[in-house]
This record gives sequence, structure tokens and C-alpha cells, in this order.
Amino acid sequence: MVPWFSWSAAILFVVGLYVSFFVAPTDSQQSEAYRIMFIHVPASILSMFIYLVMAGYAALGLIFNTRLSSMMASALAPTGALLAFLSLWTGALWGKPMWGAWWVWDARLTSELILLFLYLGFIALHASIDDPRRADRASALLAIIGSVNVPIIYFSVQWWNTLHQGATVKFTGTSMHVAMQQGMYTMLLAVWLYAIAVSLLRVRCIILERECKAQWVSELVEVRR
Amino acid sequence: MNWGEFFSMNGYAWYIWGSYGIALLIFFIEIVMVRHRKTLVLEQLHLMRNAEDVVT
Amino acid sequence: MLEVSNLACSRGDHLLFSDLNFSLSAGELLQVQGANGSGKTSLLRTLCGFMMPVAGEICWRGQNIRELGNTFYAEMIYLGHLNAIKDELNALENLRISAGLAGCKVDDKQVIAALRRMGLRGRETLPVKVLSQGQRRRVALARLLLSNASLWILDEPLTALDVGAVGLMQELIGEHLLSNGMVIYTTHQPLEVVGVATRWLALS
Amino acid sequence: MNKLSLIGLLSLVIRRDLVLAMRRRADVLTTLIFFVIVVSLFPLGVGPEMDMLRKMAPGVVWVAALLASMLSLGRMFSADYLDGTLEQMMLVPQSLSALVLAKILAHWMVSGLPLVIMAPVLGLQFDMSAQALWVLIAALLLGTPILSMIGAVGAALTLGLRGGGALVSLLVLPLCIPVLIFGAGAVEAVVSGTSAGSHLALLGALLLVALVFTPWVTALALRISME
Repeated sequence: MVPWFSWSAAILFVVGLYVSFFVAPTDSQQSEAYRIMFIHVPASILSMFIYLVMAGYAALGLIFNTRLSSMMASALAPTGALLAFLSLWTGALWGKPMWGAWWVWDARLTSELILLFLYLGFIALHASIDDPRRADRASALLAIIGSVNVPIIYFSVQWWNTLHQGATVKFTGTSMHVAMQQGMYTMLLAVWLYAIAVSLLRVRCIILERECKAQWVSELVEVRR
Repeated sequence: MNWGEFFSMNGYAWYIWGSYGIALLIFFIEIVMVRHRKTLVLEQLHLMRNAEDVVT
Repeated sequence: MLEVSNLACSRGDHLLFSDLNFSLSAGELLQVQGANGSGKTSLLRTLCGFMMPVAGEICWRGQNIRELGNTFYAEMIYLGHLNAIKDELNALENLRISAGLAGCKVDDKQVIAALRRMGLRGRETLPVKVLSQGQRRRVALARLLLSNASLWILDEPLTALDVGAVGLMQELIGEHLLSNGMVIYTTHQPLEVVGVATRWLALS
Repeated sequence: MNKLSLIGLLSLVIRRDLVLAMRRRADVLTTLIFFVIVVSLFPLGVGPEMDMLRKMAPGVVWVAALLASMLSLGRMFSADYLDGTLEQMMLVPQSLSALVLAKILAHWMVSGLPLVIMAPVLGLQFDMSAQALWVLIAALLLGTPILSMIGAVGAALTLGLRGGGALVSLLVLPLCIPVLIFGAGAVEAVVSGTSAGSHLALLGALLLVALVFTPWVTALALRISME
């Protein structure tokens, strides 16, 4: 399954990049800089979506004590953290020419930053517990607490911001060109498939590491060689 | 449209190539790290198998 | 009373033992044996409900201890490797608190009597940090005297104890068994209780 | 022998933790002194202009309170974990959540309450008005218990781990952001002439939510960590 996802991700990347750079027209307000959106939006959407999926897997692992879903949760975390970082980075590069500042204390930006911290906390907690079962369960609990807290944090930050300086940032592209939409969707799908492929690859490593004593592992083709 | 114009991105070259460069770099590093981890695990398993062979 | 069927335990991803079956009824003494790392402590901790068994179930009076919860905890007492006493408090305060945690109200007379029985006369109000290892262990063991639990789960109760205290423990266990109590313990030292046949459980 | 009621048990645990804290006064004082020093360092860092200090005061006091409460979190369960008392607490024939709540309360009395009492004095350093000081006290009274409760979850999750102190801050600080925002916001609202009521009400709501869920979650985390 992994090759299938990774090849389709690669193909879609090429198509998406082609559409976003050659087909999509130059935006009237933002000139060429809006092309950052084609990587920024998919990264942001997926970083949030992956957190939800991760928390879901973690909850399954905690409630039904299934090892596979806990492993899946821990395999998703690094990808999610990287995408969150990517979304912040590209957001900063977009914000500088558009708003004139690398960073604005906007609700969205702040929550994305906190999301990155939550990912890092999850990874750090998982890494610092030696007993893998306890690590799974403890970090699952943390992921669930985090997912409960994200909405609270989002709204409190939003309120805090509007109270202080008034809403400053609004998404300007109201009516998007068809090619822009196509480019965006293709890139979204590409990043999505990439995330699936890389976390499946990672979960395979984790399974091999954790189940190295099981009989079936030594019968795998790759191990036999 | 020639290539020079394309790469200059109407003056936004740094921002745009900065973001895409980092994106590709991150994806690349992640893939390399996962593959490296996989080879490490497989090596470990080979070691364990060989150790068993010696014992039995 | 206590029945364990098909129990399997693991530490991390490493399986310690599986398919363990035994039962214990009133007045019986069970010694768990096994080499270091064979899972003695893990077995006792599973019996206390700290650890989730991988498979199998533990029943107390015919009901799973997970479902029983507090009713089971009210009838058992556990003494681990650690003494569970605070250095900053004296023996009297320590015992008053631990008895309180076990759900019983005790008055100072009972506590002092228990401490005297454990050979700690005159040290009741000294801070525990000035006591020796063996004396601290005695303070911890005095909890057994203050509880009315019928199941005693003792993990290495004899560490740091001198010959006299070991004899005292044998006496205490004997009395407890006579009043229809049950004892499960692990030890590396010989422990003979007069008039009671010790049952053995070997973990490999 | 008599059975002990739930209330009796809770007061026993609280009294025990308070006695222990009194016998180890140095730990309590360290937290308080840390709080005072952090707050006093800010004017030295940003300069002595009164206008700016007055504006910064609520945020500074709240951030310092947050950091100070992180400092004392490690103590909440680790001493009991190391000497085996925590094992015994899990065998208590009462609900573990209630017991955890008692421990959180005791922890707050030892590390949160002194901060609340100390805060007005520090507020005077920043030339805050009397009204702002009262709101600061109210906000801290509502907010510091939440910090203790969220912190308890983090402390329970990182029980017995290497480098637990730094890790617990990484886990807990992002979750404390709403408390920080509303706590500092209440005082700022008063300073800028509007009412602090809505901020305080939100803090109260957060406190209630935390009061309902965190003892239970902490108990769960303790069970996981004790395995």
C-alpha cells in the first residue's frame, strides 16, 4: 500500500505544482506571492486534521487497549508536527510581503503555534517514557486533553485579540479563479497522500521495532533476506 | 514568459521559493529519516536472527 | 476466596508469565517463588490492581476485582518494596495517616500498642528519618497490626529485618492465619510458620 | 474499628500534606521568592517608566505566577511516588479522584495561596490602582486553582520520568493559555476603564469545568503512570 500512496502523492505533487505555477493566473491584489497559499493552506488544514485523527487513534488505543491504533497515533505525530511547522513558516513568508510583518498575534496563527507545541509535547512525552505501553497510554491521554483544549484556546485567543486591537487579518481572496481552486485541491490531495504514505511507512518501522520477538516478523520477506 | 521572469516571481522570489524550498526540504528529510529508521530496524532484526541461528 | 485463572502479565512488551492458575482460601499461606525478574512483584501488583493483566482474571469472593473495586480494597492490605512512610513525620503520625488511608479510624493507644509490639518502644515520637532501615521496616509492618483486612499481600516483607523481627513476623502471620486470614508473600529468606503448611507458587 | 467517611479522608489528606509542607518550609518559600524575584526583574529589564510598567503589570504578574506554579508541580506527586505512599493511596477504598482533589487543594494552599497574598504587594511596585489590585486578587483566586489542577494532570503524566520538570512545563504551559488570557485580561479591563466582570465570569466557568474533569483525568493518569 505504501508505494501506491507515495507514487500517487508524487504524481499529484508534480501536477499540483504545475497547475499552481503555470496555469493559475497572477492574483490582482497579491501578485505572485499568493502562490505560497498552494502549500500553506494544505499544510495548515492537514496539521489540524492529523491532530484530530491522532487523538482519535489515541482514544481508541486507550479505551480498547489496541496496540495498533496507539502505534498509528505515535506514527502520525511527527508528520503532523512537521506540517504545523511548515504552515507557520510559509505563513510567515506570506505575511511579510502581505501584512508587512513576519508574525501577527492573530487567533489563527497563535492557535497553530499552540498546536505545534501540543504535537511537541506528545512526542516528548512518548519519547521519555521507557515502558512502551505506559508511553502509549499516557500520551494518548495527553492527546485527548489537547483536543478538548484546542477549541477553548482558539476562542480565548480570538477574543483576546479582538479585545486588544480589533480583527486585523482577513482572507482577501473572495472569488478564487478556477485554476487556483484546482491547484489548491490537487496540492491538498497530494499532501494528504504524502502524509498517509509517510506515516504508514513509519508505523511499519514502529511495528517491527515493538514486535521484534513475534514469530511472524521473522517470516517477513524483508527480514529473511 | 521566460525563466528569469518566472524565478523572480515579480519580486517575491525570496518568499515563494523560501516556502517551497523548505516544504520540499522537510518532506525530503522526513522520508530519508523514516527510511533510515527502517534500515536500522531491519539490521537489528537480522542481528537477532543471526544470534538465534548461532544458539540453535 | 481469591481465585486466579489463566493470568498472563507483561512488563512493557515483554511477557513475564502466562496461564497462571491458583486459588487461596481462608487460613492459607502462599509463598511466591522465582528468580529475579520472573515477575513476582508484577504478580503481586497485578493482584492489587495496579497493573492490567494481559489475559485472565482475578476473582475475590467470586467476583472480578476490577468490578469490585473499593469493596476489594477495603479487605486487603499491600506492603510493597517501599515502606510508604514519610521521613518528616514520626512513627505515630505515619501510622495514624496510613491507617486513615486504609479506611479505619484508630486511636493513639492502638497505634502505640502496635509500635510496642513491633519493638519500637520509646521511638514512637522520633522523626522517622533518624530510625534505621530495619526500624523503618518495622514501622511499615506495624500497619498490618492496625488493619482489619483479611488478605495480606506482602512483597519481600523480611528485607532489612533482624532475626528477632523475622520471628515476630512468623508469629504475626500465624495469628492472622488462625483468624481465617490469607497471606501471599514473596521472600528470599526462609519463613516458617508453626502449624501451617506453606503452599508454594513457582514462577519460571 | 470505625470506618472513615469520605470527608474525613479528604481532610486527613489535606492535613497530612499541609503538615508535610510545614516541615519542609524551604520548598514553599522558594516558590514564593521565585515569584517575587521574577516580577521584580521586569522593571530592571524594560526600564522604569511608570506608564509602561502600569500597562505591563497584569501580564507580568500572571506570567510569573504561571512560572512559579510550574516550579512547584514536581512536588505534588513525586515524593509520594518515591516512598510508596502513592501506591497505598491507590488502594484506598474510596474514589481516587476525590483523593486527588484533596491533594490538589493542599497543593494550591501551599503554592497558590501565598502567590495570591503576595501579588498586591508586587502590584504596588508597578503602581497599580486600588481597584485594579482588588481585581488582580480576585482573578488570581479564581485562576491559580485552575493552574494547580491542569498542572496536576501534567505532574501525574510525567511521574517518575527523567527530566520530568522541563517536560511538565512543555505539556502544561500551552494548556494554561486561556487562564493567562482571561486572568490578565480582567485586570487590564479595569485599568482601561471597562468592567472586568465578563473575564472573571469566564475564569469562574473554566474553574468549574476544571473542577469537574481534572481530578478524574489526573486519577486516570496516575493509574497509567503507576503500571
